[in-house]
Amino acid sequence: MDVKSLVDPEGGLVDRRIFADREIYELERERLFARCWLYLGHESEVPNPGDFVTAYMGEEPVILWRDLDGRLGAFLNMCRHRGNRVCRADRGNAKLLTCSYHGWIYNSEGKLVVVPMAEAFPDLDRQKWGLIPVAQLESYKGLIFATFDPEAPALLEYLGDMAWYLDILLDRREGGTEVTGPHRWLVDANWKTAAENFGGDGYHIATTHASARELGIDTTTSQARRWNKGRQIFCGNGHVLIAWVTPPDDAGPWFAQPVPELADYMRAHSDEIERRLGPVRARKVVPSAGTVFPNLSVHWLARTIRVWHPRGPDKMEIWSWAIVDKAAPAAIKRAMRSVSQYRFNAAGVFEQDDMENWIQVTAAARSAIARRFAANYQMSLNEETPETELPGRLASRWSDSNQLNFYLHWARMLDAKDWGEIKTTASQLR
Amino acid sequence: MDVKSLVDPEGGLVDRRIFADREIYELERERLFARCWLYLGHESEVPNPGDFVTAYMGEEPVILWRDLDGRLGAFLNMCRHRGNRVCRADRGNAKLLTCSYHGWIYNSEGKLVVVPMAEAFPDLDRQKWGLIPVAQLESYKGLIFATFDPEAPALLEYLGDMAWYLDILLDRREGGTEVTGPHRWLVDANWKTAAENFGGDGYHIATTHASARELGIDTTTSQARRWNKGRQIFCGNGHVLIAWVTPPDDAGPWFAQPVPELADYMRAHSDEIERRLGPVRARKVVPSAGTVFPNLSVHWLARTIRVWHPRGPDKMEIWSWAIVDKAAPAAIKRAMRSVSQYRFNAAGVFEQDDMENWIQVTAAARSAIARRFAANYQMSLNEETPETELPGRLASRWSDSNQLNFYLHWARMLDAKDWGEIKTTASQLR
Amino acid sequence: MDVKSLVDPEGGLVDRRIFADREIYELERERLFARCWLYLGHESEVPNPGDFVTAYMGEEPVILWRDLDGRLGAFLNMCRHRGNRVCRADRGNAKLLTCSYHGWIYNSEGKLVVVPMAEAFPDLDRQKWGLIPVAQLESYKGLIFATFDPEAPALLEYLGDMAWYLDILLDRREGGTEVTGPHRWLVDANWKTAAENFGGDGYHIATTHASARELGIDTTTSQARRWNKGRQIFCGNGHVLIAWVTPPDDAGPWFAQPVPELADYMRAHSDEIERRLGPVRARKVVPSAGTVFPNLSVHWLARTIRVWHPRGPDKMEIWSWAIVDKAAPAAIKRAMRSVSQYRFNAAGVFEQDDMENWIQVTAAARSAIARRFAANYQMSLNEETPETELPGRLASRWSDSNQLNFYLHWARMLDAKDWGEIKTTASQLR
Amino acid sequence: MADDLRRAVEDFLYREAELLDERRFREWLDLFTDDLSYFMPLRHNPFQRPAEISDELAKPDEGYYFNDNRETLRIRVERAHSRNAWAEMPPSRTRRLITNIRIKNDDGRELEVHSNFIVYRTRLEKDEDLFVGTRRDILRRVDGGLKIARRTIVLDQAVLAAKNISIFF
Amino acid sequence: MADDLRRAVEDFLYREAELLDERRFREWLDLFTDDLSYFMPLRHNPFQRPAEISDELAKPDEGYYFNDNRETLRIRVERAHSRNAWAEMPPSRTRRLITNIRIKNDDGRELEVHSNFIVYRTRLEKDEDLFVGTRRDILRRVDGGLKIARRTIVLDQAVLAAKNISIFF
Amino acid sequence: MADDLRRAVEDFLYREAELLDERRFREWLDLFTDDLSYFMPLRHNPFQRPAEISDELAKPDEGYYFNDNRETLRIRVERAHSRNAWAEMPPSRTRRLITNIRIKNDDGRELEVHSNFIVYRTRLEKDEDLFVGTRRDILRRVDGGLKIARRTIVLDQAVLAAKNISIFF
Ligand code: FES
Ligand code: FES
Ligand code: FES
Ligand SMILES: [Fe+3]
Ligand SMILES: [Fe+3]
Ligand SMILES: [Fe+3]
Repeated sequence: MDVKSLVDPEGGLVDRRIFADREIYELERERLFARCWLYLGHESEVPNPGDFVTAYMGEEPVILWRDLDGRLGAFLNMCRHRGNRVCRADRGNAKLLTCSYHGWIYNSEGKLVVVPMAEAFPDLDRQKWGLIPVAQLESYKGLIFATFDPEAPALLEYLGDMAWYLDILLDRREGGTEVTGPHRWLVDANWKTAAENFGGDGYHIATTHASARELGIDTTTSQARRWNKGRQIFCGNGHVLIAWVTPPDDAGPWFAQPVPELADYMRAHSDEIERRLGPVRARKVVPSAGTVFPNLSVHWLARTIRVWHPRGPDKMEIWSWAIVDKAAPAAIKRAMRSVSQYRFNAAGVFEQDDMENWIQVTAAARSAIARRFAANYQMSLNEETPETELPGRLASRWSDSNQLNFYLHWARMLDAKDWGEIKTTASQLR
Repeated sequence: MDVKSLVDPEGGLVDRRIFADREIYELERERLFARCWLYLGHESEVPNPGDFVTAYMGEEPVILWRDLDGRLGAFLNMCRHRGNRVCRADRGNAKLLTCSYHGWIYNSEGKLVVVPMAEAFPDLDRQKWGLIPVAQLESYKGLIFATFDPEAPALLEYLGDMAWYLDILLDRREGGTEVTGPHRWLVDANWKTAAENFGGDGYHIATTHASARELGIDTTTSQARRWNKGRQIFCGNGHVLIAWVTPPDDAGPWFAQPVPELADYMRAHSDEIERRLGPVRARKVVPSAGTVFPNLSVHWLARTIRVWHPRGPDKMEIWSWAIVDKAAPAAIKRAMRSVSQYRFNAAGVFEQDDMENWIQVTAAARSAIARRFAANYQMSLNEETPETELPGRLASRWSDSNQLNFYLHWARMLDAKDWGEIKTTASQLR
Repeated sequence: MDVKSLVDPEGGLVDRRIFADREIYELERERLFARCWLYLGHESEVPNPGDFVTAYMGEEPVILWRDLDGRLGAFLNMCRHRGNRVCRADRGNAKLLTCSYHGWIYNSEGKLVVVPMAEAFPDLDRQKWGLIPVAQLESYKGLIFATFDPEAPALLEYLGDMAWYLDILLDRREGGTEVTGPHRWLVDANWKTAAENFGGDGYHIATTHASARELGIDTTTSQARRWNKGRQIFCGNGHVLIAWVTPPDDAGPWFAQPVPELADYMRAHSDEIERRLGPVRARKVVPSAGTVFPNLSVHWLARTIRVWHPRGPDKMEIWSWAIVDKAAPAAIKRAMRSVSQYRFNAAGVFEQDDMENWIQVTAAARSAIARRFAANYQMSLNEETPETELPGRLASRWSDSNQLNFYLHWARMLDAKDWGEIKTTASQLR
Repeated sequence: MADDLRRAVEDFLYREAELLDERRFREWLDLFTDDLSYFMPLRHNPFQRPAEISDELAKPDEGYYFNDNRETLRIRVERAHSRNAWAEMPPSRTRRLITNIRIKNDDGRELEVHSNFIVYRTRLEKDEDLFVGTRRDILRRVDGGLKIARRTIVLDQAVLAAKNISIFF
Repeated sequence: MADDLRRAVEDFLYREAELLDERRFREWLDLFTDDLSYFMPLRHNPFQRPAEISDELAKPDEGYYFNDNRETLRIRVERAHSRNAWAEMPPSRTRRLITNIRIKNDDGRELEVHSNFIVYRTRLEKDEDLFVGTRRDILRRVDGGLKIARRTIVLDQAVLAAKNISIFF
Repeated sequence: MADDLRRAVEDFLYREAELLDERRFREWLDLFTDDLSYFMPLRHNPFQRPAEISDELAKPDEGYYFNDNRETLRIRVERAHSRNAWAEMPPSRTRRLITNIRIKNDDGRELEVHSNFIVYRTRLEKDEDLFVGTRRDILRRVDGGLKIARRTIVLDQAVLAAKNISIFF
């Protein structure tokens, strides 16, 4: 199939089949989720030797496990003998994991250390039969990523300019961040409907979340809404975000904070923040939401990070965490988690209203008639974006440029035979 | 696939795969449900400007909406922007429909009238981005039909001789008819098992509905059962019905009515009825059940109309309405609806017993062994059918001729590239 | 697809796709379940003329029916008219079965005996429209098998050496055996995970069923566990079992019995048993579990027989019976059934722990990454197996030889065009 | 006193559920008055936020699953005992969980009683259905006991997920 | 008086359910008499319309999920606390809804009590099962309290939809 | 006396459920005290066999669906009445089965009451969800009546099967 024909950036059109076809989905499994860097978990979830969490890379169950020497590793959650799942807990601390079927035992480095009746496996080379490790694993300021593809570029190269913006959430205070969660729930929608939404859809807020404004619980202050100037920013490699640029009156970066306590907290530590992030990121730009390609989304203001795990073409499993500054006092952490979870989780007063839209966009993609008509991605407010000090390619907040870049990169990934090809095509872009 | 080989009219054999194969089902979506005239609703459901009901054309969700000038329209229930469903209500009255995702607003003519942040869509031609209308929409005496195919013949031509018989239900009294409902329920059976059943299966009544006779709640009087002479009638274009022909003793058309009140009601208005329908339809012929190709079925005596919506090869969603003369007094309407719903709905004392048969016929079609043996459609009582005044091709009530004609037309539709071809082949038939 | 490449007996590797792929599953339906001898039921379930049970052959619903002359027959549970299921009961006694749709009636020989309105079927040859019988049906000492393939070898030839071992369960006492049940339940696992487990997996007991040992309710005495010498035995045609060989100290065959009452019972009737089975089978060998290819498994010690009915690549429906000596006194029958069901059924203290392993082995086979790594079947304790008086090919209990032979035969069956081919390749094996 | 009534109502409704689960349909019918009304309307999704739940329900004599009087209900009961009523051959295995029993009114002659229900039905090999909703009963005092004079059953589904309704509520 | 008993029975059954939902299995076992019988038969689809529900149930000592005495039940309880019983590692999360409690008999020494149940089980990430049926208990008065002397559990399914039964009813 | 209390608690919880099923959310909010706490934590699969159910629950102020005070709960209630809160336009059709009501404590001022629930939700054409769990309430005596001072809702699922939670428990 000619994947690239599914996305028409000039016409601002996207073929609905990308949200419904099994064939495209299988291609995603092989060429996106088996090749990209995917978010696994946060260092604060596995602080001590032996700590583990079970997670997913797309549909692949994995164990994120800190070994007894403190090194992080990630392995397919599958016993190498017959293929039973070795770990059925969501999290815990373990020196060893024992398979419940025949008792093979693996250590925290994934090594196969015990084989009952070993004498019956004369030729078994244990080195070859350890848990299947990911090809690469790296952390970026607390966020742990992994990929199954040894040829994937280094994480920092992969993140590109997105790292610069992630710092604004991850690197404000000494000690970085910590998370609670995850919230996990199932939604009958294609994972991309959510990834695209967080990656650039400032447009839906006024309608989808009208009740939040009506009731004064927006993720941004009325001040920010009045200012109403924002940017779509494309960071390359499919990474996209939207950000506020602080008003000329220099209201300060907190101008967008949803609740006063948090604005006060930011003011109180503005020196440290500026020291760490520098003037532009400390005062000039306030990211709201974004997507680290392909399926990690971040909300800087609502302080949530979440993964849209694919579960077939028309289903996803959402994993969502609240993220706070580790150095913050307990009361502020509480406030941050409350801001986050009150707004964003299955019961969040914001997020409640998002699901149904994505479900129906996905349903429409199954319609024999509807798919004769491409979806509209033609928003493009012609607005100056002079913030030259901001990395990435800027567009007006009122644009579908991010979404189109996201899907262009998506098409490139599905089309490319290997990472070599991807890098070339990707570089052409900037 | 050679669809035509699935139906053998001479041998009276039908290949079970037509009830189970995904490939055949997808062909049905493209060549039947995207091309045929499909029943959408009844005018009495949307009497006033702004009234709408949401309905389906096969698996396609549509809005049947009377515009503010009183004209009927039907549109895919999908926002043209990203594809969200625009209307989630079953029915109501609206001047405008607002999409819950980004707030695009459509009026009752399907026109896109409001685009929030319109300035961000410099090149958007609103004319091009209205709700997707059906290709054609027409009413026949209260019944509203639509098709997605601009080349489909006019509704009257499509209905052919079936219209003549439909009048006997629809056009008895001044003012026509009105409906209540719909009953909606899900059954794990292929939609054709039901369509063929209503289209000609007088044979199953004595067995499947034995309890109804046992308990004296048949859809026909014992008089009709004693008379026991009926006709299968094929009206062309796949339309089929079964009808009683009144006995020589000229018992009158009411001889078949399930309950006395309704026979009395008919007698009381026999003049008006004869004036409208003429002598043959007023006295000579009493249709019982039939199917308007492909998936609208009618029961003249039980006064129900229903659509068998496909939901995959082995699932259907039934929508069923009770239909009564608008001019009838309240008590008679009540009696008619009671006759109808007491017998026909998910809890109907008749219909309860039908489902399981259709479910199992569908299940058998999935069996690797069973599909080596074709289904039997060989009933053909050699009985004179001299009623030359009746349009259509007649056969004995004790025949599978209707079913075979139904499937022959079905195969033609699936086989034909376009309506041109269909018309030719269809005309060959009569 | 090259089925044979999925199983590598030399390397001791099996491709996970055999547990997950729809394509392979469809091949199994056509080439395994439509050709092999499959277990239908036990003669004690249908002792009298007219007795029937409904059963399955793979996914095909069948009626096992003893006709009025006492002969056993088996028929597809499908009416030949339109395909409705003719019998919806699990068991009973009937002279005739009436189809609930149009009333066709079949007798216990499967003959079509009544067609309502027969005069409307002028050319119907009733001989041709009886229930579809299996191609062959035979009993082996109470166990009733059937096949849809007329070319399948006779049952005894098919069972090969397995019959010799089955006798040890079926032919101990005058009058043979009788069953109670079936337990039926659904498990999201591929049927082969269970068939392979019962066919040779002595390895999993120490781990999976550790709690049984901990609590002293093993299927074997501590004596047997101490002895710990057992054999894998391959009987050809895919049939496999594991057996204890009684210790030199000649503890007697009862040494392995799970509870004393049953050992005492065996001792009490050892003469009759030896008379019937001969010295080797009466004293020397004690089978524990095995699989009659493809999906009938037997547990001699827990006295259960069960069928792993396929329900798609990743689902099975288990039917399990307790089997006891008909000649045993009521108290012993009670004890045997209790030993059996307390350990083996959905609530059995053993079987409870098996399901989850098989479910996860099946799930892993769907994983895009996991299937890049074959499953390990490399167990092969190099242990002398001098029991020359035992038929079949012996290997150590601590081996995967049975499993590999099972899958080799499985691959042959899927690969072979017809039984001729199968017999040749199979014979090559021994 | 209030307690006795409460207990009597609970016993009555539990007893009724038991008769249905044990398929003693004729005895069940005897729990109704001769002038019984047995009504189960259709429910739908309205466009405007409904002021009352009843705005989502079909009007009397319009769309309903049941709208029975004693005679029509009697015929249903006879069907449930008939060998010819295939929908219940073999019969459904049902279980009724009756909860949240509320006595809303008592005019001395009749009580208004509301209760919530889950009716679980399993049939044949694997059929499973859950019917969930609430019932509004008018219970009449009849020589020392209670009888059901009017029952309105509100099923919460807009689209019935079951292939049919061949049981009672 | 009748009320006290009714309340006592309700409290007893609710308490019992709580112990199970909180996985205090040994305390739960203490609610049974030493001569307990704990029986859960198979259920099937008969060919003839059954006169009694019991015609659909397997006979005692034939096909059953449970047919336990104190000792065999004790072993199950110990399994539930064992680290080696994989079926419950990690443990199921269960919730018991006990309704329609009916005291059918009271001979002064023992009560016959019937109750309906939905046992909801969720486990691991997404496993979900509903077990629905009725229980017929013989409760015995033992020094001022109640104990379960006999329990018969009627599960309504003919084919169990769950992968296993590793919990209690 | 004990009986009166028991009856009062049952009536209170049934009344509460009714208000929610009838979407009278503002009246429902009035059943809470001003210092209310409304908490519904996340639940997970632990690695070690947990000593207490609470070991499977997220700690207060960590992971939760609800952690509301009167003001935040009030806003949710207002949303439920707003035409702009799409998650409930059209509104869910819910049914609450409240069972196993247990009065665990009574210090004269406040009661601790536990109850199990199934909340059935159906919405639009075919959406169906079952929410199952238990509630631990602190009910306070306020001028002759009861009010909910603290509610902890334990949902049994580790992965929520529903697309969202736009209703109350
Ligand atoms: S599958 Fe893990 S030890 Fe065998
Ligand atoms: S999808 Fe309808 S406005 Fe965007
Ligand atoms: S299907 Fe059996 S008689 Fe017609
Ligand atoms: Fe949103
Ligand atoms: Fe019918
Ligand atoms: Fe096992």
